[in-house]
Amino acid sequence: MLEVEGITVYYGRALAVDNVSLRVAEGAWVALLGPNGAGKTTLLKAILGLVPHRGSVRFLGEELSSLPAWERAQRGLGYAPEGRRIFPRLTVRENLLLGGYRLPDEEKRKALEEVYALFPRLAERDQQPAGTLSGGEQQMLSLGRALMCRPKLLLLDEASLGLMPKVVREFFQVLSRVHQVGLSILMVEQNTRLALQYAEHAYIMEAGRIVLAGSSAEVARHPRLVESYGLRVTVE
Amino acid sequence: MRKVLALFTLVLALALGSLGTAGFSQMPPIKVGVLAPLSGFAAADGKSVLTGIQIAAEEINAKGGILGRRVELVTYDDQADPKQAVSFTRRLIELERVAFIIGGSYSGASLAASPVANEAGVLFMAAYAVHPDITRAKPFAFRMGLLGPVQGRVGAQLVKDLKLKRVAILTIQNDFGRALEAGFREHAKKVGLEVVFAEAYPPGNQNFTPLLTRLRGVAPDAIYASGYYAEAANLVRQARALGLRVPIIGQEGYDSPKFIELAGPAAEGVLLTTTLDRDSRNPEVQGFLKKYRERAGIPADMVAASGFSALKVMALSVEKANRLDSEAVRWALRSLTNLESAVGHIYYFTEDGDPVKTATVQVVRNGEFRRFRNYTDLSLLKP
Amino acid sequence: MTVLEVRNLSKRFGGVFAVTDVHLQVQEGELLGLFGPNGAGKTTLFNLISGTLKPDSGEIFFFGEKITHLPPHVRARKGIARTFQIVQPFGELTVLDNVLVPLAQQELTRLLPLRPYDSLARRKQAMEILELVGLAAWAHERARNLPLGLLKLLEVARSLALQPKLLLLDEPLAGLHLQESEQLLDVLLSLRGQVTMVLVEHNVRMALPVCDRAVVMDAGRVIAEGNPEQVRRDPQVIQAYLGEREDA
Amino acid sequence: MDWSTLAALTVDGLAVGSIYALTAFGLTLVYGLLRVLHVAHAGVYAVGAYGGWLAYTLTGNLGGTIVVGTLLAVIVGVFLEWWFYRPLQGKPPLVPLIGSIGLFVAVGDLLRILFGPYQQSFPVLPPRPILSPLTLPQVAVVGSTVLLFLLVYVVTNRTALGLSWKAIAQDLEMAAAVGIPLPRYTRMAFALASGLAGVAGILVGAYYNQIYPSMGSVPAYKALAVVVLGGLGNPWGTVVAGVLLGVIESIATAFLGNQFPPEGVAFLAMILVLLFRPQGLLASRIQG
Amino acid sequence: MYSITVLSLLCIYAIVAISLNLVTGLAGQVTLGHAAFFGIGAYAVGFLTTRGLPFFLAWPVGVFIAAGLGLLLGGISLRLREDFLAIATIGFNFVVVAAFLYLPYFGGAYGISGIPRPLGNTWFFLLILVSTLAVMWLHEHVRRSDLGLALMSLRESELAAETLGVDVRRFKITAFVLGTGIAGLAGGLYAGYIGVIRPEDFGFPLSVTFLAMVAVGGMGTLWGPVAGAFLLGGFAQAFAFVYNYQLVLYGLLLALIMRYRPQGLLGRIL
Repeated sequence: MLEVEGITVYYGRALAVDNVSLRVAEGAWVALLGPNGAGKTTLLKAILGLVPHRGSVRFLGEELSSLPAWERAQRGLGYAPEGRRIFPRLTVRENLLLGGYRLPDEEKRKALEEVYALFPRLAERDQQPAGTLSGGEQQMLSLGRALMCRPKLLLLDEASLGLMPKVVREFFQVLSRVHQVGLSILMVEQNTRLALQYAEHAYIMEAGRIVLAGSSAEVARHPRLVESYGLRVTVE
Repeated sequence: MRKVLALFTLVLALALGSLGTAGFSQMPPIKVGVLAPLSGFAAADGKSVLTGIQIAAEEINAKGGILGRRVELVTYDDQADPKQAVSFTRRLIELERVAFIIGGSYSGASLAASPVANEAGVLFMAAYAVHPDITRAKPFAFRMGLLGPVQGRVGAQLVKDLKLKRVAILTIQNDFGRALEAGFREHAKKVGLEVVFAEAYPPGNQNFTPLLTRLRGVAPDAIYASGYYAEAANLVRQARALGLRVPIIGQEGYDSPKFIELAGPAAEGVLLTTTLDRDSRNPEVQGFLKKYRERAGIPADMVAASGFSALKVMALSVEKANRLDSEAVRWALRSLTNLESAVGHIYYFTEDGDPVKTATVQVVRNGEFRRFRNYTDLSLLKP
Repeated sequence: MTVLEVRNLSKRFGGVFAVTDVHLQVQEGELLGLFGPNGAGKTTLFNLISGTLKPDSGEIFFFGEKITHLPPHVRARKGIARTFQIVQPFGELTVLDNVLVPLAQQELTRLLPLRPYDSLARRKQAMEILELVGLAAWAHERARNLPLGLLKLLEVARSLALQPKLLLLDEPLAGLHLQESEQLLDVLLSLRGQVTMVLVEHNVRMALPVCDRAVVMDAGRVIAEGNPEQVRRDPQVIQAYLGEREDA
Repeated sequence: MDWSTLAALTVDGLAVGSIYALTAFGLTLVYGLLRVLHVAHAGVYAVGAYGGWLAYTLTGNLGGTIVVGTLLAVIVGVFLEWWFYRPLQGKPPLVPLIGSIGLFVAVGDLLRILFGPYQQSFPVLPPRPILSPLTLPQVAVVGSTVLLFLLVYVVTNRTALGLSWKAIAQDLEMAAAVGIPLPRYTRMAFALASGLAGVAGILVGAYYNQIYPSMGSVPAYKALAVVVLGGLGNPWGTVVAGVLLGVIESIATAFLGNQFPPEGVAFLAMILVLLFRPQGLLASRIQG
Repeated sequence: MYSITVLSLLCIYAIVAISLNLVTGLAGQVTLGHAAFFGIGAYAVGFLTTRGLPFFLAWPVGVFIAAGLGLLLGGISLRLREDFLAIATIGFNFVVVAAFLYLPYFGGAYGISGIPRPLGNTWFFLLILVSTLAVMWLHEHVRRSDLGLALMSLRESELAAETLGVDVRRFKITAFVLGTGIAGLAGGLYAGYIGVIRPEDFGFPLSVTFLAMVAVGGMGTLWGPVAGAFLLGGFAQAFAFVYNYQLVLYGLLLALIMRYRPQGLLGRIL
């Protein structure tokens, strides 16, 4: 459903993403792993059109690379960015409604109910400014906002960062529920173990390039995985 | 972009460098320099004064010009800015070689221009600027309008003659207003008026209700309020809306048909000290009023009349001197006496170059300026 | 001799602890590695040491002198230099002029330092530093025209020009290609022994082996400390990097 | 001073403050979205006034006056967004600021060239007392301001458009990522801002019965002060600040006169606010 | 004399533009209140010379007072950034103009007129010319000195500058003091040149003009501000032949240059 070909991103003179290609099949859950500074976030932003890039982004058979970010989003890309980036001075409800920006009112209301069903905590905080939520709640809001537009593909960036382990696990469980309903996922994740456990496919990025790709099981077994972080696999 | 810059430099260089050479026919026109604020905040007065001067030039040319030569106006827009006024004055003198300059601008610009002209020995006639220093100790600088303090005195005399005593002063916070206030206070003291309220307001002010509300509290017999017609219109409108029925006395700043238009019915009964007497039987005045209306489509104001008279008086002086030499013209001008101008009867010009002339009090009646009375008392009118 | 000592240092951002009760000692001449996954608080710790952030509690000593509340430029003059994770070049200045800024610090204490900034002696000094890091060929290029790898080298060069007693390196390798990383590491290794260094790095694989000692942080706390090989096999460290196991 | 005087002054201040609020609202809205100080906004205000006046002198129709003036202001405002501000996004704030001042000068002078330098009377609202101390112009100005801001409130708080503006102001990138078409929405913000400025221009012209080419000069900088007092980029803070400033000015002028330089005092206050409460005087209580 | 008159004013403008460039172009602190310091220099000279003090004694006093108030504004600048600083400097300008208007002894709305010119026309022009050259030299000298390097470093990145030993606060203030002092110097010359000064001559619009000169010419360079000063300062003279359209053209010029060449005519930055 998503085919990325030869994406290259420069920040000024600095090459951040170097000729990267990847694909996400319909209904798949793909993890994008690797050390910090490898260019994962930049790659997601390029797919969304938030940074200028070269290369092609095909989504559902349509070429997106010449479209501005908002038009790409309207094609069905949901995005939960690194650091949540919720609108802090808007209420929880307003944040979610913005997520469902392109839907007609009727649909929007339905989507809101669905998100609230998924995250009852958010429903309780309906009228609260989003900036006052806890870290975990903000992450849920960020995900909920991304789900509001009924995306066909969800792009998640470091969603578990800074959350308590229990909350991280809850988060993955919620994610797996929406995945089962038919949502495709491309996630950048530092919690490699959980990511590989849930995702079907994985890419490892290092220094702007993909260095390893395969099924999660293959990647998880591959020594390159741990090595990409500079660590050594220990015998347990 | 560099090309644009180069082009600009070229234009500037041409303007700076080409010293104009005038001699091309046997009877070259007499060039008259005009400085007026044609754009910027004072553009309205700039337009009026220029129109007045143009009418004077046409009139003069129709009668054969000055010394048999045609009058040609060279106009520059000084935006009422002293910096521009200085440069343009030099330009008029040196590049355009004008015979003399009519200063149709406000006090700031005229204050900067008159020393330059004076230094160069070129006559400078300020049409309506009120600042005393424009002419003070400058043999070649003259003025057509009433000095601010003189007009202030006339205002105080008017209050006295109306048999009113307690007076409130509202002053526009610039040289014009301050000059009027000084004259008014001086004479008020002399004739025993009581100033019960005094406030200033910034130029361009539109909302007078707060000040007037407090003013109403002291219940004066009259209000002496300086300002230009735009401010004045709001002032009288809001005063009347607040129920202040006492006489309001303005001055030449009010003297514009625009005042009546903007103030509407509230203008009725407002008195103003000025120099353009619409009811004068003097053909000079009536002729001007008629021509101005024909040309501009609106009735004339004091500023236009001052510009008109300034050029007429200069032309007269040149004719009298019978040559263009500044020194000679200056003496001719100084020796003019009992002259009927569009802006009053001029008795003579003082040593400083200021006119001693009649003042008129106009009143707004049925939407028109009408003569209320004229002041001809020399002890009052001498600077 | 202890160059730097950090005691009980804590810093919160809007209720969230970025650095929690951190103790740290850096010995003269050593190359200390500071590791940890994203969000561990390493950069915050650097900001606290270099003075661009003020701690909520705790103390910082530099050669035994308390510097907790000194402004950054005073710390810099005392010999604490740092590089930035997100490079901060003086973009419109040339590479050479970038290095001349710290070289001018002596002069900059005068009321009106009006001597030419590029005196021959100083240019020579700057060029030597640029030679050292391999940027000499770029000396007259505007900094903003340099690729990231060279900008990282420039950051190091600028820091060296302060003649620091302690050099804080914030992810110098992040975003670099292998070749660039190696070049930079070579430069750092050549300084070893001359300058005390603390190296924050995500690229554990490249950085860990060169360290004398390593400290690992996770979620604002120090979770491991020791020689590189110990740290590398520490299950707590691996767990911090790969994330918790579902069955844990 | 007695209560009725105070009431009269308050009403007067409310009328003046309403106009400040109408003008400054657009400025703050634009700043929130594009982070530029849109000085030419005061030019748009003058254009609105002239448009209204032209329609009034040609047709004598009050409704047409407002429609034409507002429409003209909107066209000019949206044009400026399209031609000037949008292409300069991302440039240092100084660049659009200087250009904007140039545009303001040009617009004012163009009005002079087209319509002459004289003040024009605009007698739509004769100063008739309605119910002491209220006069017709005061009621008209305050009334239409309240109505307009009710409308604006509905737009900003009850529609997707308003919500999107808030989102853009808080996080431009994320706003794009959720699918909000930025150019179209900032253009609509310019349309609203310019429309309000146009109405403000008409109201001022009618309230004081005069319009003139340089009528934007005072609002040009006064609105800046209002915007800062209200917290740069905080629309409702700006509205409150504008109305408050009007009332305080009115009462302070009445009691203290102009013994102290009014502008000097106002701007001194503004500097102090900037130094000690840069989020604006009212920022904590009123959420944008 | 006409050329000298125009050139004198353009040179005075150039001095102000260069002084503003020290603050805004080199140190990166945007100020929209520079006319206030120009005015302070002018008022000092106007006030003192009309009371009998020789120009050459009054002139340095003006420089000193302007620099002193520049110190104050520099202190304010430490707390404010970007738009907030720019707006605060606008406020500063209004406060200073109000002080000219309301403080006794400054002539109120009359301003001060009859300010004596210290030298003959030609000699005075030479004084202005020499001052301009001196300020140009100073600008270049500062730019090439440690001070200049420190100012540029804080413009480029305050964070990096302070961690490399540059006392950012002190150098921001230094930039303001230097820039405002030189503006005061230009103001003193202006008072002698024009002979009449009034509060409104030093208002916010003039500050805008000064900043526009720097921006239009190109920030951070020497010739940019000079070119800007000559272009905008000479505009009215060059386009006097279309006097009715002069102002609208001026406004459009500003807008067009910013729109199509945002770095200024001779600028490279951006």
